[in-house]
Amino acid sequence: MKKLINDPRAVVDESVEGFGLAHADLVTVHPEPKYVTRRDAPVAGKVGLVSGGGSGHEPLHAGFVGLGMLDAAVPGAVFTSPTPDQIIPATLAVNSGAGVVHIVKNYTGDVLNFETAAEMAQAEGVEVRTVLVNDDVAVEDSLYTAGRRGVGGTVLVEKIAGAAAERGDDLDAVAAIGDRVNQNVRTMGVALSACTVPHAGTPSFDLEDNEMEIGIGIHGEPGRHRIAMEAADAITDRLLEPILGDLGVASGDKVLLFVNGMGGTPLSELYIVYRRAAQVLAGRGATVERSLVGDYITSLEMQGCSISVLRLDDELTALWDAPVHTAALRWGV
Amino acid sequence: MKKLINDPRAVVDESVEGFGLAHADLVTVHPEPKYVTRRDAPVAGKVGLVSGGGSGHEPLHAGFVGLGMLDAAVPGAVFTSPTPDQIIPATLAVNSGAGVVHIVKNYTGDVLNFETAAEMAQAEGVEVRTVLVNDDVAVEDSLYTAGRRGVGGTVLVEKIAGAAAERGDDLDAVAAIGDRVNQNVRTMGVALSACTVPHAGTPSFDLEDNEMEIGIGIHGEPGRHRIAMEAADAITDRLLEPILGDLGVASGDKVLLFVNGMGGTPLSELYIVYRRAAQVLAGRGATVERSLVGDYITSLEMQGCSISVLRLDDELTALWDAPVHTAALRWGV
Amino acid sequence: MRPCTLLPSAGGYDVGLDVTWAVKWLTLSAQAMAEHRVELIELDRAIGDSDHGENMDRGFQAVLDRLAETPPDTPGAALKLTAMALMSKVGGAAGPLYGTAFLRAATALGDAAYIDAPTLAAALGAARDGIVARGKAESGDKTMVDAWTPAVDAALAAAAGGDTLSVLIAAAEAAEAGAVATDPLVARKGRASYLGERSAGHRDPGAASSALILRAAAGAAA
Amino acid sequence: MRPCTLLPSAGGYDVGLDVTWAVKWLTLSAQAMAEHRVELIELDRAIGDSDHGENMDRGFQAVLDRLAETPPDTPGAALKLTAMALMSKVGGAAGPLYGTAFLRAATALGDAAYIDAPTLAAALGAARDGIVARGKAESGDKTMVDAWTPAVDAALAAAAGGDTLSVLIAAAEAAEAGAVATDPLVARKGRASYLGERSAGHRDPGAASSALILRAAAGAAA
Ligand SMILES: Nc1ncnc2c1ncn2[C@@H]1O[C@H](COP(=O)(O)OP(=O)(O)O)[C@@H](O)[C@H]1O
Ligand SMILES: Nc1ncnc2c1ncn2[C@@H]1O[C@H](COP(=O)(O)OP(=O)(O)O)[C@@H](O)[C@H]1O
Ligand SMILES: [Mg+2]
Ligand SMILES: [Mg+2]
Ligand SMILES: [Mg+2]
Ligand SMILES: [Mg+2]
Repeated sequence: MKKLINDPRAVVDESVEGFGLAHADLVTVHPEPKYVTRRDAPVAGKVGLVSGGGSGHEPLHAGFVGLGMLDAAVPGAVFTSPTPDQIIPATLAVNSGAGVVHIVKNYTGDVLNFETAAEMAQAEGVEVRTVLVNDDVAVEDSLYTAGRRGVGGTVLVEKIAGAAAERGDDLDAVAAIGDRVNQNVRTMGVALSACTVPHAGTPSFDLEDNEMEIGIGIHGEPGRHRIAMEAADAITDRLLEPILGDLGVASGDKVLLFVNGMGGTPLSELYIVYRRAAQVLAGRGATVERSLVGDYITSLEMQGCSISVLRLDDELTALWDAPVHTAALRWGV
Repeated sequence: MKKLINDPRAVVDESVEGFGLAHADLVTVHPEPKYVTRRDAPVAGKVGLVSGGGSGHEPLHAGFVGLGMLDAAVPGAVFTSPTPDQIIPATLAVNSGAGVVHIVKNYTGDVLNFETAAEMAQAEGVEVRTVLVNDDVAVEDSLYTAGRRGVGGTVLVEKIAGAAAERGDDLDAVAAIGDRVNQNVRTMGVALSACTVPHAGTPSFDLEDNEMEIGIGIHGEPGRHRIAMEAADAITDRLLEPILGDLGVASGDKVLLFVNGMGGTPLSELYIVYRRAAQVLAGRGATVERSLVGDYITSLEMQGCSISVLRLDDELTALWDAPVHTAALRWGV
Repeated sequence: MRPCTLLPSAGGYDVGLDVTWAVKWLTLSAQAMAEHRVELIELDRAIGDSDHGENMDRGFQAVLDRLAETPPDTPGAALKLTAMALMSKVGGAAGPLYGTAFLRAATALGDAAYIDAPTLAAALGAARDGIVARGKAESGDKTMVDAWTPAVDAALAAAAGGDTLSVLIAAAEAAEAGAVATDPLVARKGRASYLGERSAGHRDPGAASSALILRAAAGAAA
Repeated sequence: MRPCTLLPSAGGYDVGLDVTWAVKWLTLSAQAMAEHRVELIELDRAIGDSDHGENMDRGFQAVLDRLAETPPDTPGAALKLTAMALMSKVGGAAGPLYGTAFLRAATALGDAAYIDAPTLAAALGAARDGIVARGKAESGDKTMVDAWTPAVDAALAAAAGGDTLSVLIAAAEAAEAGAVATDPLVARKGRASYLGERSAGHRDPGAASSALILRAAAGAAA
């Protein structure tokens, strides 16, 4: 394991501290219990947005704290969901009285910890709604599993729900927009290599030189199928097929196409995947109205990518286009 | 070698095509000879800015084409500088009559190819100035080498000279600003792993599990020294020392601190490096006025980072803050 | 270690368990998590995300810290403190599940200074019920429930005619067997469920840590 | 292969080189680049950026394409076309250097249909001078100049008393020896110079490709 770190157990502390130093104009870092708030939180009259999860997915979530997106991010240990004693003060800190939406990726740990925190925040008088993100089509038999995971779609939910909150939507409306994004987005990922959790020191799984993991999540867990390496176009088709099928993308649909790097893949390769995905979508008669290409929800230094397709309507497009000013996503301001 | 690619020889073509599809609102891709221009080029009355170099450093340079930065980018083969027959039409395409500045990283290949192109463009009636970027303090005996390389500082030169061009500076003024940035920036890099050029198929150098290369460039070439791995803070100190010494950073100086990932390093690790670098600068009495953290000038999937320090003055700060709208850098618009 | 008061139990007179036992249990649990940290990480690496050993180790170190800061008076207080420490330091799925388990057990024990065998078995049952209430897993889903449910069954059976030590030994043995029995199962809850059939052939990390904790409980009483 | 016209040379009558030789030279060069592509990449991997073999192969394939599209009439035209193809397809340091070399050689040959030994040696000298003019490398800097300079010296010496074939053989042998002699050198120009002392112990890739090209020239005349 070779990493630019000091003590493996200090990784999250030091990284979040560095993040706070680099973006002091945008965020405040609260060290103990650890959470990150928008500098001007709570914003009067605005619904607060809180997300969080294990660390190791940077820039998610702290990189999305700021105007038009999250009010607070709660980083857990690497790949470990945060605890209620972090989530509760983060929730209280961003509540202006208009209530708080928790954006939770569907993993048992995240769900349980946010559930507890929501109950306790409610007990303190904060109205909380939860948007559960579960966009991962790689999980097939969701009846017999913990359900579909929250992956790439999370970034889109955070951006669009964040824009709804920023324009002044009330608590239920913000949560409803978040749910709508979640219902209209599907994601699937591939890993060409595993990643190494600092405290573990060994790769999260072993892959032969000619193998890849199809249907990975974002925690370095193995995927659903392990198959022989293929060319980028074939891999892209393999990821896109279940997405388009499950989402029921039809001719005339307008979509946002999001090609996300897992952390160790050159940007140039993401554009090769994007190219093919755009071609396939065009072949189905869908119009790619908006695009996002880059490392936004990662698994440490894992090589690989995920593709997300979000079906757009005019309101979602307008909310996507609305100004955002965070460390990792910025436009219109 | 595992990559999200199709034919190794089609990597640049397909990647740039995908880039063009994803950012059709910003750029036009000219396929043969290959170059990328700002969509609204040439901008009437504005000095044109052209940069280019080998591919494999994405988002550099095409990711920096757009308002307030480059007018054209000329991508060569992977790690191979582009040829005059690409640079010349790119130069002509962005010349509005106000002349064109070539921003050239100091490598023999880039220098020779841009030199030829500049001569021939001049012969076609375009006034060309060249800003040579050579910010790499890892190259020590520059009298006995091809001179210091252009590395991380290139991004800062392109942003700031781009802002000068956008505000209407004339040809000589834009070139002078570019030179001033170059004179005030120093960079040093480290690799924890090599990268693999697609057509080569084997890593660019071999590193043991406990080794790192100090003083690498951006082409997967070995660095100046190979030493045992260290903690992030020690590595940061090792990179920063020659930068601060060479630049002569003094108490009271205002600087921009740029921690750049080489492609395969998690963002969280870059913030660990940033944290230490910011502490060291504060210890010297320097003020970090502006920050940039992320993968901006990369070496494919190499693990590692570079640190750049730019000494700011009020004008450079204002130009840094000026609006920019490119695929990889965007603010104020 | 043994308290000076003897309590009645179904099988005659039993040496009851007190706060000293509880503290020793938690101390031995913390030792077990530290010792088996890498093993639990490895189990989680195979079918999860490589953090279970790290999380449990961090959590029980926090338990030790809090035990030192504010020494509890009763077994129930010790377990409540443990619940709070685990809830706020473990994170992931295991944090809330173990947190709830210890909280329910603490509630079952109330303020009692001494615990007899039936109370002990009932507290273990409450812990298991808490895990099921939070996590909704059934037996055979390849989770920590597959260690806890046989442990509780064995504890209840032992409590009918035995002392607290025999309850804890029965629970530990059953939990260990339950953990081993997760090996062939296909996971239906938690992170391992994403692997589908590929989760078979590996031991569930939470079941393994549960067995360690119950073995520590027996060790503390021995 | 041999033209029917005999030209005078210093040593008597020589079979001069014509456009057929030039085309064959370039064809053999292209073959050599394809065959030695991996070897040149490996040399460049050691002290550079792993692209020299790929660049030269791509460049000479482009030369073949252009030779097929617009067959040249004279040796000079063939070399000029080569210069243009290399300049626009090779990139990197080698592209402009080889481009200039072939352009200067073409200029030295002018419109001549046949080339005698002194003209040939002078053309090789012009190529070398072009490389030096563009790249500013001196002998011993561990660059392609270390293949070209001994080659030109040997060619000039051979031309004084020999035919074109002996000029080319002398040039090829000297270039090969020159390339080998770069092994111990510390690079002072080009990308390898960044390595400082660490560049010693490796052959310069550009010197190696130069030797291959000059060997192809001799092969085409044999
Ligand atoms: N729904 C559930 N019910 C009971 N136990 C569960 C459930 N989900 C997960 N677990 C237990 O949690 C363990 C994983 O814990 P841990 O690795 O710390 O959390 P995470 O999966 O969030 O990384 C599993 O091995 C399993 O025993
Ligand atoms: N200044 C120079 N003068 C002469 N030859 C040079 C010079 N710089 C580099 N070279 C030659 O170019 C070769 C490298 O070519 P290539 O790998 O294609 O380009 P790059 O270094 O740009 O990747 C070196 O091996 C050396 O022979
Ligand atoms: Mg976890
Ligand atoms: Mg090169
Ligand atoms: Mg886990
Ligand atoms: Mg090279």
